[in-house]
Amino acid sequence: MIGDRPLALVLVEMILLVLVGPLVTGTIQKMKARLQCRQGAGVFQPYRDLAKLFRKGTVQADTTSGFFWSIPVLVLAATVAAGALVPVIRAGPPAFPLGDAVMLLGLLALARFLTAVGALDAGGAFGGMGASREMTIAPLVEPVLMMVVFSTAVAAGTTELGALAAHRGTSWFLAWRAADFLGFAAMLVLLPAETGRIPVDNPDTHLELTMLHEGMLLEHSGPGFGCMALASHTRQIVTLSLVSALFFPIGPAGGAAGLLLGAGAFAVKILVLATFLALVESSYAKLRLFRVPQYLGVGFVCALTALALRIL
Amino acid sequence: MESGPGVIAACYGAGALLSLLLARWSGRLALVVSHLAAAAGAAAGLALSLGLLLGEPGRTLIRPLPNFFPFAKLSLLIDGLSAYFLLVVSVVAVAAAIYGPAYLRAHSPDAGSTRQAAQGFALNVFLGCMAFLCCAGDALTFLFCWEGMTLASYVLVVSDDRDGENARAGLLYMVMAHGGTALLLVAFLALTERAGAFDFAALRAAAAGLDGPTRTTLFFLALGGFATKAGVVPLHVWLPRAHPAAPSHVSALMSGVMLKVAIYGLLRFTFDLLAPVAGPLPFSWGWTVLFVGTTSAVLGVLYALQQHDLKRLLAFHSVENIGIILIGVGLAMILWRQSTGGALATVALTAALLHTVNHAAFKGLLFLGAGSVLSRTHLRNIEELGGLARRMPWTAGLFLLGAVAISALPPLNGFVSEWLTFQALLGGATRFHGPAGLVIVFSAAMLALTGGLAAACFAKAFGVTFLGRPRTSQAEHATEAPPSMIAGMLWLGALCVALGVAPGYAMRLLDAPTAALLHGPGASAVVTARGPLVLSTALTPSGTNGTAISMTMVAALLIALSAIALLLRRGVRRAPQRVAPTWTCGMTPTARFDYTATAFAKPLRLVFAALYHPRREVTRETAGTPYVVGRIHYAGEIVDLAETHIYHRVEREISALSQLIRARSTGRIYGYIGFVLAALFVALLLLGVAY
Amino acid sequence: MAETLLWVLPLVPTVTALLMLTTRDRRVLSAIDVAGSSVLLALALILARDVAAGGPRALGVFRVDALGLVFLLLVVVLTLAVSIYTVGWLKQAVAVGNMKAEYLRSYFALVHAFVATMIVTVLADNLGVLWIAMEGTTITSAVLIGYHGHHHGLEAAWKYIIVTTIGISFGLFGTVLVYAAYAAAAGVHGGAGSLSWSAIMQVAPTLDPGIIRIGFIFVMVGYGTKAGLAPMHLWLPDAHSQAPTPVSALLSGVLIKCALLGIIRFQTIAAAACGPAFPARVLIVFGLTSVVVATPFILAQHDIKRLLGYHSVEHVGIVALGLGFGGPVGTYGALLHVVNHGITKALAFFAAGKAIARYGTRDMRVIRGLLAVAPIGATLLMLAALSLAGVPPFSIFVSELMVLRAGIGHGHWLAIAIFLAMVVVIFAGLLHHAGAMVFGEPPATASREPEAWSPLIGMFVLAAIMILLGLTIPASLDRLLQRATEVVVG
Amino acid sequence: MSPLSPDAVHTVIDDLGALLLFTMILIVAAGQIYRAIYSVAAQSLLISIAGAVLATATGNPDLWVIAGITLAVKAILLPWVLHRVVQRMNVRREVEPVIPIAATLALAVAIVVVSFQLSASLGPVRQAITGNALPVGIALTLTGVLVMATRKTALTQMVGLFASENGIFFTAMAVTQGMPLIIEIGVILDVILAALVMTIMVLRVRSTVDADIADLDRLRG
Repeated sequence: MIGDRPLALVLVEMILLVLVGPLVTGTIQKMKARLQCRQGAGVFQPYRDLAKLFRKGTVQADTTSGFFWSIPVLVLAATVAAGALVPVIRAGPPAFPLGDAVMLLGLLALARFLTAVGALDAGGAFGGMGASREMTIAPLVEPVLMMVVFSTAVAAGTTELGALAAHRGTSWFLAWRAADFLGFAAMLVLLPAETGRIPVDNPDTHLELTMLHEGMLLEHSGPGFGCMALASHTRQIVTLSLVSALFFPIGPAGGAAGLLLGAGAFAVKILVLATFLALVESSYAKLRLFRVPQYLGVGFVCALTALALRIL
Repeated sequence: MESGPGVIAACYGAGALLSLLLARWSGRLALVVSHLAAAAGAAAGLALSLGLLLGEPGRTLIRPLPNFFPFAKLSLLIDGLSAYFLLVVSVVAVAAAIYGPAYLRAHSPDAGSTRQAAQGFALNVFLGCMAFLCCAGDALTFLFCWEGMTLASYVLVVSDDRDGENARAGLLYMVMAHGGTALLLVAFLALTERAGAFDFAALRAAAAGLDGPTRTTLFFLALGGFATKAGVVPLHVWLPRAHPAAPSHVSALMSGVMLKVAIYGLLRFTFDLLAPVAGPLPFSWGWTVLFVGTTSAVLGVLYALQQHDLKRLLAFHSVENIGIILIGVGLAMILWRQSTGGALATVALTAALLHTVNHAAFKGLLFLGAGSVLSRTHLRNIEELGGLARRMPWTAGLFLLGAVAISALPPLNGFVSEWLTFQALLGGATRFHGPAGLVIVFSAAMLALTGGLAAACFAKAFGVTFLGRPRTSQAEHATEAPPSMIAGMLWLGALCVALGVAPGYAMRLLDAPTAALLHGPGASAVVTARGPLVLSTALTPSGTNGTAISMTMVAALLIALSAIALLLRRGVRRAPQRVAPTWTCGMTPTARFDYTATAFAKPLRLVFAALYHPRREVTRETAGTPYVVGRIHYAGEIVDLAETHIYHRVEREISALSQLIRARSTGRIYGYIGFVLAALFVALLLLGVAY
Repeated sequence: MAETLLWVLPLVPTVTALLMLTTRDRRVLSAIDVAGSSVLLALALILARDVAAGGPRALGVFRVDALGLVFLLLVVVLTLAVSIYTVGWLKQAVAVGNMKAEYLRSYFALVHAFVATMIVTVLADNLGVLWIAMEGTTITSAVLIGYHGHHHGLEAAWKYIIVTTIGISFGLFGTVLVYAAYAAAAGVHGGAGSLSWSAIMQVAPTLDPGIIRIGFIFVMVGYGTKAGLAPMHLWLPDAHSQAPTPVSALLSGVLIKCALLGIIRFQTIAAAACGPAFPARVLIVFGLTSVVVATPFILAQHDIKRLLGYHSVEHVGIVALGLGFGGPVGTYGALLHVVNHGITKALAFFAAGKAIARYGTRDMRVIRGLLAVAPIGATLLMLAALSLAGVPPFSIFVSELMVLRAGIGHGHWLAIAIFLAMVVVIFAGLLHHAGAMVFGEPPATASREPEAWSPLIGMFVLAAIMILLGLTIPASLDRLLQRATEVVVG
Repeated sequence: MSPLSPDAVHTVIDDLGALLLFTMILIVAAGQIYRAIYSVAAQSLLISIAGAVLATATGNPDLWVIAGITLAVKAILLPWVLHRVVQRMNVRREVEPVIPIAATLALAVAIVVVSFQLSASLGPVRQAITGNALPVGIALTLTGVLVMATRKTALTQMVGLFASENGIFFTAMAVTQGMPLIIEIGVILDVILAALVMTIMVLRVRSTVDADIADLDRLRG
């Protein structure tokens, strides 16, 4: 089975994701601001923040071990590598196989694991609290994600995202069945959890009552924090791309026109999902930590029903 | 290769004997020599198994043994499956043998020479029994090695006794193991008595004539026996007590290898001996195994999460990983069809077998790492550790490596086997419609949950043990482990990396066992059909579509990206670096600011409260008035459901009943006479007349 | 030569016993003891060689075949081990005051008289002589059980002598019935016939099955009482716990086996007369009862010697099960179990005796941390416990395996299930007790003097046999057991 | 060859058997130890008579010997010893039953019924056996043990033991018309020896702790 996406295209797509990632965050922030009747910062504000961070010096906690320094490097690498596994502008399996949905989830989990370990390194209560909560939510999210992936993979017989996308084809909007709706619903429930947003997490504050992800980054500073921030942006766009690859991919089309069409479609899809996130963030309150399992339970039931519909 | 088994036996035998002999002069010498012999035996095992696995396919080494017992012909039979498990045994044995002497010296410097002799002796017997268990060609050799393995590990568990706790752990272990052996005895003897001989070929022939219900009964007997040894929930209660009690390198062997030997037994008994000649395995077998595997995986990791004893935590993770292996085995049983060969069954079995060696590698590594910490601090409670990464960087790094591997995170080996398991589950889900398919998918979800929880658990274990500030003076004054211990860990760490980054090359080793058991294509024909760099599975019935990944490419990508990220991390310009205390809202940070393991695991403890039945007890010492609190004592514990609801109850009932019966006996002689008379009377009535 | 030996063998311990009455010196007594036992062993080995070469030998009321030889060898080997053990044990016991120096000669004389009666039991061909010798063992050993003279010992001795006398009077009744059937079948009247087992066996298939059935039940209950089968076993833990340790070893190791030999002799007759199913059923019922009944008492036991006593009940039950499951495998296993249990139980009593001497009590709640005060003795105790519990590579595992094989081979599933469940529970209990004694911190009262050599030698010999028989069955022993099995199952 | 016809022997033995059962009932019902001893002596006397009858009938001289020994040992010697012991020990003369004597009697009746039922089930063999000797023998043996199981004092237990042995002797004589002489003599010697050892024990315990040996119950469980 020779794939449709040459290695060069895969790498280009990956770089594209990294480059566009902060923009998505910026867009969501801007939309949130507008929804809250604020002016808000520009959509390119995350780029400015990153640029500033990479120029700054670092303040490192005196208790940290040698691992702490390298954590941002590894987290960023793992997250970006996950970006290489999602089809962005063209469906179909890659020419040389890299990884599938399971690998993608694995790489994201690796990044999360390393972040949590880094958070514990400084020996402060905030990092520990953030790590503990993050590692509580993550195991609950992962099975549901896996079931969502399976709900589409069972039909296609593969977990390779490009192949999944190709299997769904260009006319996906005609072929959607009840199972797909439910699976998509489950995915929408999971999205805030996976991207660290309300109602599961609040990316805007460092208050100890709310923080999960941000708490873990507290002791990072300068370029290290820049790497972690970039990783967060990338992770967000990779998750959104995963949703689009699973549920509304664009089919394989050759030539430059096809690529352009794919890029355009990608932009639209991400924008739609970003708008969804912004809407949710603006209209819901942050849940208590121990309400989160219940919230995820909704996703679990949706995913299970989707699977049941697919298999029975 | 012909002399391989002899060499292995000679090495272990010499190690055992020399340990006893040399201990009269010097316990340390005995320890070193016995471990060296064990290393030699393990190396011989490695050579023999690799030779067989990489040699001509389908080769089987059969060696008759001396006629120890007149009623049974004993023999060794080393085929692909045997060789593979011999490989697993030997791989960890090498590390343990290198690691052992320095560990024992550091951990218990005051040990007398008797204890050292016993430890050296038992270690060699333990390893020898495991090696020859895998190579057994008849039921009697199998059972003897099985029990020898148990006994030797029991000796090792109780050898390190301080407060009687180990003796209790050992007792529970032996009793459970004995119960399991009783089941195995029945299962094997039912075949041997039918066959009139003990060798596996005869058993196979005898099993061919069994009817369905008997066959299934025997399977469940054997499953019970092997599951007890493998520590499957709810038969696991001995495991988290016994494994931590042993010296750490023995814990590594018990958790990493001994449990796998049970898996070997299950595979051998089910696929090789008991499987019906034609047609699939009975419906109930595979589903049961899948179910108990899933349960073990989830409950194992959940209980592990709440442990604060480092070795106990690792032991519970063995329960989890055995569960994952059994998921693969169960799937293989479900999917195997003699007629279609079942490429998918091959994937499932490959996943199980690969996870076997993977778990051996990373669990061995983790136990050795825990042993390094233990030998330096004499502490097993991770709440009392902390900050060791700065003091023991090698140990910490290798432990982290093992933690990543066991959490099934790419690019290490744990991920590879879990990926294969997922693929097999997906394939199963595509084949079985209806509830069966849903069960399989549910199993996949549980597997994902397991992986996530394992990551949480090891973030806790690694973070609290090695990071932050030391919480006790022992932790503060810890120093790095000696080189020989590091070397033992490095060997296993390298294996974790190699099996993770280039698993395709290991698939050849799996060819022989998978082909031998399933009579189908070997592992490499299915999984690495697209070359060793790519792992692929053909999952749709037509075999066209499939999933492919390349661990090697991903690893390369990760390295390249890390290099780029490293540049970013250094910053655009050389900005100043400053060291400052951790931010604690303006207070002076001390070790008490560190997040404890209890606190770390608390959210999950509350989420899964239904399974834990957590209990907590908080007492306040107040200074006169309730508003001034002097001290707060907090004690919390969780309850192992199986332990309290099954084992404690059974134990209580049995001992209460025994006490009652014993108290009933009066010691009056007329009672004695009455019983004799009654016995005669009843016997005459029942047996004399009724006949 | 061999025929002469049949008379000489019981005579040797008798002579030794008489010889012992002539001196009061402990050293001389011990020397005679060991020498007499050694001579006995040597003669028995010569006899064994002769029989192996030339088949069964008979002389008058005595006859030795392979079956008897198995038991004979067990008796003489254990006698020698006991003699060696006694040397050091006695020294200590006299020093502590447990044994009075002036009565030593009667003790030794009684032990050898006891051995003589057991040898007669084993060699008897005449079922009447078998009975007489069996009652003789009761009388001699009853005196030995009460030897310490305190009222616990006398209580045990009284229970022992009364209950076993009742038991063997039932045995006599059974013998009478068998003789009646024989007399009827052979057409002899009055005392003209003989009670010779080999003669009865020749006409056994023609014997009246009804009367043999009743006779066998009487014998089973009767000799079963002596063998310690439940529910007739109640005297056993009392007697075995109160006797001096070497005597306990002989009681548990050999005496109950001699009673089993009686049962086996009658089993063969019954099997020939009524078909093998009938005695098999009786044996399985009693065997299973023994295994089940012993269990709670083993679990909830505090007295180490009573524990071992109850354990003998269990193992006699296993032998009965093996005989009941029958066939060549079951019988072979049962006979092997007789040997294995004899050796192991003697070792266990020896090791327990040393522990008791060290702590001054039989209460297992006090005996703690033996490994710290007496590492070798503790190791041997642990080995014996593991072996008794049926763990390989010790001998009992092999014979239990054979018994299991027979049970499974003949499809006694229910019996196997109960048996295995009880074995596992007993294993738990035994290992619990042994582990508690061996490990942990010893109390300050425990004696820490170095371990004496002679008990150790006695124990080493037994432990070596125990492990050897666990790892292999030597060809000579195998041949002997095969022949003995043939005697039983034909 | 014999002065008595087989039928006559049957009748005599049956009658003797009935008398033996009667003495057995006396032993069971005895409220005082002396009565029990006298009853067992009477029982032994009846057995030696039975021996004499059978000896006459079969012409087997061994039976004469056995009848004589039984008379000497069991009808005279042992009762006398027991009598002396009771006198010397100066114990309470009442037997101390474990269960009411009426219940013991009921059990004895049950034993007799079962014994007869058991031998009735034998069928053809009964032809070879002299009259009702077998059920009577079984009943005597079991009832003797029943007495032991329901009495608390050592001496009553010894009485029960002798009664039980009497049952066996009766069976041996009546059913087989005599066992080989040497065996019978050995059996009797054993009985004497056992009685001797028991008596010594009883006296020893009485002299050291002043208790009945059969009443000790410190060893239990």
